Amino acid sequence: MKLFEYEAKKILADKGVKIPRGVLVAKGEDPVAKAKEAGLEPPVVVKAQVLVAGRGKAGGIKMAKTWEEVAKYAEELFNKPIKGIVPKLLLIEEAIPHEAELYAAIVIDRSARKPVILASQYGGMDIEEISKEKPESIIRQHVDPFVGLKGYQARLIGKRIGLKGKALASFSKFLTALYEAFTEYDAELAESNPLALVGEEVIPLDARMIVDDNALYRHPELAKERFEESGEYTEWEIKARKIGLAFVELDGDVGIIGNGAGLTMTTMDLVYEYGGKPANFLDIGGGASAELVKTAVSFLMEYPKAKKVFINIFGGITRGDEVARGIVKALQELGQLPKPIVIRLAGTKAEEGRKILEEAGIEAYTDPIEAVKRVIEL
Amino acid sequence: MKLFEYEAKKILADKGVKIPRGVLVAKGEDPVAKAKEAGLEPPVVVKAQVLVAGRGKAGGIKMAKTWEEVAKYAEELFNKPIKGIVPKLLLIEEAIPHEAELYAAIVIDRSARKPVILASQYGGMDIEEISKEKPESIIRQHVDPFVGLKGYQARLIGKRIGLKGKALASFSKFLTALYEAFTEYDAELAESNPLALVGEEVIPLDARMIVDDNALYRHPELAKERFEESGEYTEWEIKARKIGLAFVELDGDVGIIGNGAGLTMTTMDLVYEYGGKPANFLDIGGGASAELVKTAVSFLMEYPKAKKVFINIFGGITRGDEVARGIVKALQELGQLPKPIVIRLAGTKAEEGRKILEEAGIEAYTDPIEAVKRVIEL
Amino acid sequence: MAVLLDENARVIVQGITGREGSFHTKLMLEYGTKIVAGVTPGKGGMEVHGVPVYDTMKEAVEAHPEANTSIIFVPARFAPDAVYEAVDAGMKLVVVITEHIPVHETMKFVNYAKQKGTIIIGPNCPGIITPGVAKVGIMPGSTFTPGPVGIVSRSGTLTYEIGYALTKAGIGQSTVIGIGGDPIVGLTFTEAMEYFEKDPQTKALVLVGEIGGDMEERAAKMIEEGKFTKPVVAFIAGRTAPPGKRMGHAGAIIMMGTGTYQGKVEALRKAGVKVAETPFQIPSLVKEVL
Amino acid sequence: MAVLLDENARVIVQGITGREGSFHTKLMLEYGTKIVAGVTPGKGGMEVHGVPVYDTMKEAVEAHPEANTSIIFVPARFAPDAVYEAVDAGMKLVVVITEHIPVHETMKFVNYAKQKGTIIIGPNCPGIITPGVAKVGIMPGSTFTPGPVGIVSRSGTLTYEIGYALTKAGIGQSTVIGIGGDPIVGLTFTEAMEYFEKDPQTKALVLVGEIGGDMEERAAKMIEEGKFTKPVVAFIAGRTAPPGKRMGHAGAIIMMGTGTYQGKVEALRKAGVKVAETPFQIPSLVKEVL
Repeated sequence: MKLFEYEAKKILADKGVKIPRGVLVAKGEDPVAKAKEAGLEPPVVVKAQVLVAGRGKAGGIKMAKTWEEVAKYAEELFNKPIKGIVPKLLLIEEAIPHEAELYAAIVIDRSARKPVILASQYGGMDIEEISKEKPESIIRQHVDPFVGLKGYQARLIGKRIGLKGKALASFSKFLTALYEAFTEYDAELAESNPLALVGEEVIPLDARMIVDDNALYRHPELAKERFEESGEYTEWEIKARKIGLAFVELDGDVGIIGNGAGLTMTTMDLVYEYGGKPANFLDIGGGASAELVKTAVSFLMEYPKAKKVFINIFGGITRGDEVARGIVKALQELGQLPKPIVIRLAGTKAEEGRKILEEAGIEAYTDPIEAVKRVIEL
Repeated sequence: MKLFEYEAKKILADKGVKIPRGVLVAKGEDPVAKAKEAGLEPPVVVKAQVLVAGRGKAGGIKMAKTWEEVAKYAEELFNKPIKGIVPKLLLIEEAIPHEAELYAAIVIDRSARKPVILASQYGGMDIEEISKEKPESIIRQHVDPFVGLKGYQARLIGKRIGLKGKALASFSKFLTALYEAFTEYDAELAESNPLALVGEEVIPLDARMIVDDNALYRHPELAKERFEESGEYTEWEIKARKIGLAFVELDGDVGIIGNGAGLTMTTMDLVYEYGGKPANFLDIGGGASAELVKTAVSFLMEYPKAKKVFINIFGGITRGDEVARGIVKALQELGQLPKPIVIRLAGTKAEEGRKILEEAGIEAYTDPIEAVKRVIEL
Repeated sequence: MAVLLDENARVIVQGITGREGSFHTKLMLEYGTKIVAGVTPGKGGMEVHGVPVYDTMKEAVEAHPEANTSIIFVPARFAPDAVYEAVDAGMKLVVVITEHIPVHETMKFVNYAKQKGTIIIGPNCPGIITPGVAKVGIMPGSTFTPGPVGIVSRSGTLTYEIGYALTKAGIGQSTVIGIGGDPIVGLTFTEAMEYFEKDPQTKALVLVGEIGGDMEERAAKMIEEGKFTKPVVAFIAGRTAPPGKRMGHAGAIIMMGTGTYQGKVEALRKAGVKVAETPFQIPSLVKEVL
Repeated sequence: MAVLLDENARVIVQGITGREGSFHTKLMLEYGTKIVAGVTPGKGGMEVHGVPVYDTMKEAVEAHPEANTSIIFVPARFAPDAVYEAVDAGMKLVVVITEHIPVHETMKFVNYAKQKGTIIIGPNCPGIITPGVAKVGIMPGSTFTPGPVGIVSRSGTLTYEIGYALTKAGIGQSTVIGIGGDPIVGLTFTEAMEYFEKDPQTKALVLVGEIGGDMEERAAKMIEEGKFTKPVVAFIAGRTAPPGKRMGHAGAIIMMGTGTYQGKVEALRKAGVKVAETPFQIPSLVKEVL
C-alpha cells in the first residue's frame, strides 16, 4: 500500500528528520487562511496529495509566489484530476531554496535477500532515468536485516555521493531515520526524491513509502485501504477487490479466469499467442469454493470489456467439481448466458466437473489449445 | 537506574500486558477519593513506591479490606520510612485473587554474552531463595540479541514451568512484551515477581526494571536520576554523585582514594589485610586532573566516617604531578590539615609529584605496604 | 537419486491440526511420504491420520530423532516463528507452504536459516516432490511420474500443468520443486540448479519463471558461465502482463523497469536455453534435448 | 612469540584526532607500535604525529591493506559503530578503550565480531601490550618488560601495579591483556587463556580478577578440567566490597548472590591456583611456580 507524501513525511519527522514546514488543506477549507495560520509565507509549494506516479509532471505540484496564487492553484488542483484522481488533500509547504537535489531510497533486493540502499547525487529525476543517464552515480549498499544499517555505512554512502562535513553527518542521520521507517513500517520502498541539500543540511522535499500489504495487520494506524484514492486501480479493479477477487484490468476483449497466478498469466499469454487479446487477469487461487467461482464468473459477465470468457482450470488443490458447480450456479442465477463462455477443465475431479457442466448443457474442454482456439474464433 | 514499580508496569501495559487496575496517589491527595475515582473497590493493595529491595517484607505493601483501611494504610505508609526511604507516591491497586505465583525475569548473562530468560513456577520468593530451595525449577533460555526472543522459545519456557492452553499463550505473550521492554529500555533486569496466574491469564502483580546507566542518554523520558528516592545511596553517596565522584560508603574509618576501580578496591583490601577498616571507596579514574583530585580530597576531609585518609596512586594515564598539585591545592584551601593523610605515589611522574608534595611539606611513600602500615598505625 | 528429497526424508508437519495441514498430511501419507510427527501448540497428545501430534518441535524431535524435514501449514502471522522453531530443531529442509507472510519476516528467517545450514523452500509455494518416492507439498501426486527431467518453478498450478504434459508425453521427472511466488524465497532458481547439476538422475531441467525480479536472468548467467551444464527448457509466464501490476503472486510485478518478460526471455535465449511460447510446447522441446 | 599481538601487528587508530586518541597514538608510536593509519570521520587528509588520517576504515584499509588491528578511542555513543566498521573492514583484532558503552550494544557487537572471526578486547579496558614488541593500549609502557609471564586482568591500574612489581622483581611478561571492567567483554579470561596455553613463551599466568560475574570461576573450571596446564597465580580485588554496590567498574558488582570474593577465591584455590592476599605477593608466588 502506498502512503501519501504527507504520511511518509510525518513518519520521517517523528524519527527526527527535519521536513519542510507545511500544512494540510482539505477541500472546502481556506488554503490561504490555513497557510497563514501555520506561519507560512509565499513563496510556497502547493502539492496535490495523490498516489499516482509522476505527479509533478502531470501538473500536481505548483509553486505559488503570492497568496493570490496559493488560492488560485489550490482551487485548480482540487478540481483537476491528476491521472484520473482528484486529490482530497493538498499539502502547502514552504519553498526551500537548495543547492542540489539528491536521491535516496531503500528497497528489498530479492537476490541478495536483504534491504539495499540506493543513493545518487542526481536526484530530481526518477530512478529509471538516473539508471539510464547516470548509472555509475547510483551507490548500492546492502544491509544485514538483523544488524540494521550501521552508521559508518550511511557515512560511506554519503561520501560516495559527494557529501562531506556537516552535510555528510546530516545525510547519514537522514538515512538512518529512513532505514528505521523502512523496517518499522514493513516497507517495500522508502524513498526521498528529491532530497534537497540546503546549506549543510539535507531536507526531503518529497517522500514516498510503499508498505507490504501482507504486513498491514501490524500497522492498524495505516490499515484503511485506499483503493479509490490511490490511482493504482481502475473502477473495475476496485469493485473486484471489494468482493475479494484478484483481478487486473487489461485492454482486450477475452475475459480470463484461471487458478493460480502462473496459470492465469499463462492463460492470458495463450490467448495472445493464438491471436486474441485478454480483457483481464482473474486468479481464483488454490482450492477455490463453488461460491468464489460463482462470484468470479458473475463478475466477468458484468465486466463490460470482456465480450467472451475463458475459464482455464488445472485442478490440484482446486477441485474440478467445485469449479463446475460454481459456474452452473452463476449461470442459473443470471437466468441465461449473457456472454459466450469456454471452459477447460483438467486435473483433480475434472471428469466429475465435466459431467456437472454437461448436465447443465455446458461443454468443457480437456485440451487447453483446443479451448483457446475456440475462444478466439467465437 | 532502578525504575519504580508503577513505571515498569506502565511500560508493560504499553506493550499490551494486562496489569492490575490501579491509581497513583501523592502525599496530600485523598487516597480514598482517588481510588474511588479510578473505579476501585476494596479489597485493594496499597503499595509504597520505593526502590529498596525487600519492600514487602519491610512493610511497604498493605492489603486494605475497607475504605477505612485504605485511608489508614496510606497515612501510615506516607509517614513510615521503608529501609530509610519515605515514599512520595503510593500505588493503590485492585487485589487480584490468583491460583499461583510464577517468576519471570530477563537479565544479561555475562558469560554467554546474551540475554537470558529465567522463569520458575515458584514465584513470590526472590530468585536467590528459589535458587536455594527449588533450583531445579528455574528454567533458563538464552536469546540471540540480533534475532530476539522467538515465540516458540517463550512457549517452551511456559510449558516447562507447567502452563498449558490459554495460560501458556498468555504467558508467552507476556514474556514477549517483557523482552521488548528489556531491549527497548536497555535494561539490565526486567522482572515480574510474582507473576500471578489468574484463571487462564497471567498478570504481573509486581514488576521491576533496572536500566543500564550508560544507556540513559537514549531514554530522556527516564533521565531524571533519583539518587535520593532510590534508597540505593546513602546521604554521602548522593553528595558525591552530585559532584561527579565515584564514591561508595563503607563502615570503617580509613578514607580511601585510588585511581582505577581495581586498584581502589585493592587499596581497601590492603587496609583490611593490615588490620584497618576502609571508610569508603573513591576512584578518581584514569587521567584525573588536579581539580578532580582536589575535589576528592576535600570531600573526604568533610566525610565524617573517614578519620584519616589514604591516597594510593599508581600513575599510568594518571600523572603523579597532577595528583600532587590537586592534593596541595585542597590542603591549601582548607588552610590546615583536618585529618591525617598518607600518600603513596608510583608510576608516571611520581618523582615530580613527590617533589611537589615535599615542597608543601607532605611526605609521600613509594612502597604501598609501608604506606598502608603507616595509615593503620596513625 | 533425486534432489533435496529422497527416501530418507522423515517429515514433521507443522500446523498439522489445521484444515490444510490435516488434509495434506493425508495426501502426503497416501503418496508414501514418511511423516513421523505433527506439531500444533496446545494440541500435543492428539493424533492426525495416525500421526502423533506434539506441542513443540523440541518434543517432536526428541520423540522422533530421525526427523530431518518439516512442512509448514501455519497461518502467516505465526509461520515465521514456526520456521525458526524448525531450523533450531535441526531440520535440514523446511518447506513453507504459507502465503501472505510479510516480506521483512521472510527476509529475516531466510537469512537465519542460511546461517544455520537449513534449506528453506518457499514461502507461498506448492513444495517439493520426488515422483514415486516422496512428496512434501500440496501438488497432486498423480500428475508426476519418475524420470529424468527436473522441474523448478515459481508457479504452482502451472507446474502441475507442465508436469502433467510431460507425464502424458512419456517423460518422467526426477524432482519437482515449486520455489514459491513471493519476492523473497528460501531457494532460488540458481540454488536449486546447483542441486540438479549434481544429481545423476536429472538429464534435463525445465525452468518455469514468471515476470518480476531477476531470478531467471541469474539462471541464464549461471548457464552462460558454464556452472549449469545440463540442457534447459524454459517457460516464462506473464508475456501479456502490464508493468506495475501485481499478477496474483506478490513477486510477480514489473517494477522500476526490471523483471520484464522480454528481458528474461532474451537472457535465457542468449544462454542457449530453449524458451517455449506455451507450456504445451515443453514436452517436445524436452524431447529434443534429452 | 607472544599472544594476539606480535611484530606483525599493523595498527589503525579509530578516533585518532581526539585528545585521548592523539595522545596515546604518540605513546604507542614511541613504544614501537606500527601504526599505519588513523580514522576520524570528517578529518580525512590530516596527519596526527605523522600518521595519515582517513574518513573511513574502508579508505584506510584500501590505502594500507597490511592493517590487521585497530584500537578505538571513539566516544561511547559512536564506539559500537566504530567496532562494526573495524570488523567489516577485516581487522583481526580490535581493542576498545572506550568506557560507558551501553551493555546491550556491547552484547551485540561482541556477538557480531565473533561470527565474523574478529577478536575484541574490551570495552572499558587498557588494551594489550607485548613488552618490547608492541603496545595497543594506554598502559604505561615502561612498567612492563619482556619475559615468561602472561597477565590477564579485569583491572587497568592494578595491572600496571602488578606488572611493575614483577618487573622490579626481575620477572618479565610475555603479553599483558587488560580485558576490561564491563559486565560484557569481547575477550574473557578463559578465551585469553586458550591463547596463553598455546604460546610457548608464556610459562606462567597471572590472573587479576575482581568481584562480579563468574569469569574467575570459569577460569578455575578450565584449569580443573586440564584445559589450561600452566601454573596460575591469581589476585582478586574487592574482598572488602559490599554486595549490591557497583565498585567503579560497571561489571564489579555482587548481584543476586553471585560474583563474591569468597566464591572466586575458593573456586581458584580448589583448582590449585595460588591466590595472593595482596598484589605485592604476586612476584614471590610467581617465582615459586616458574
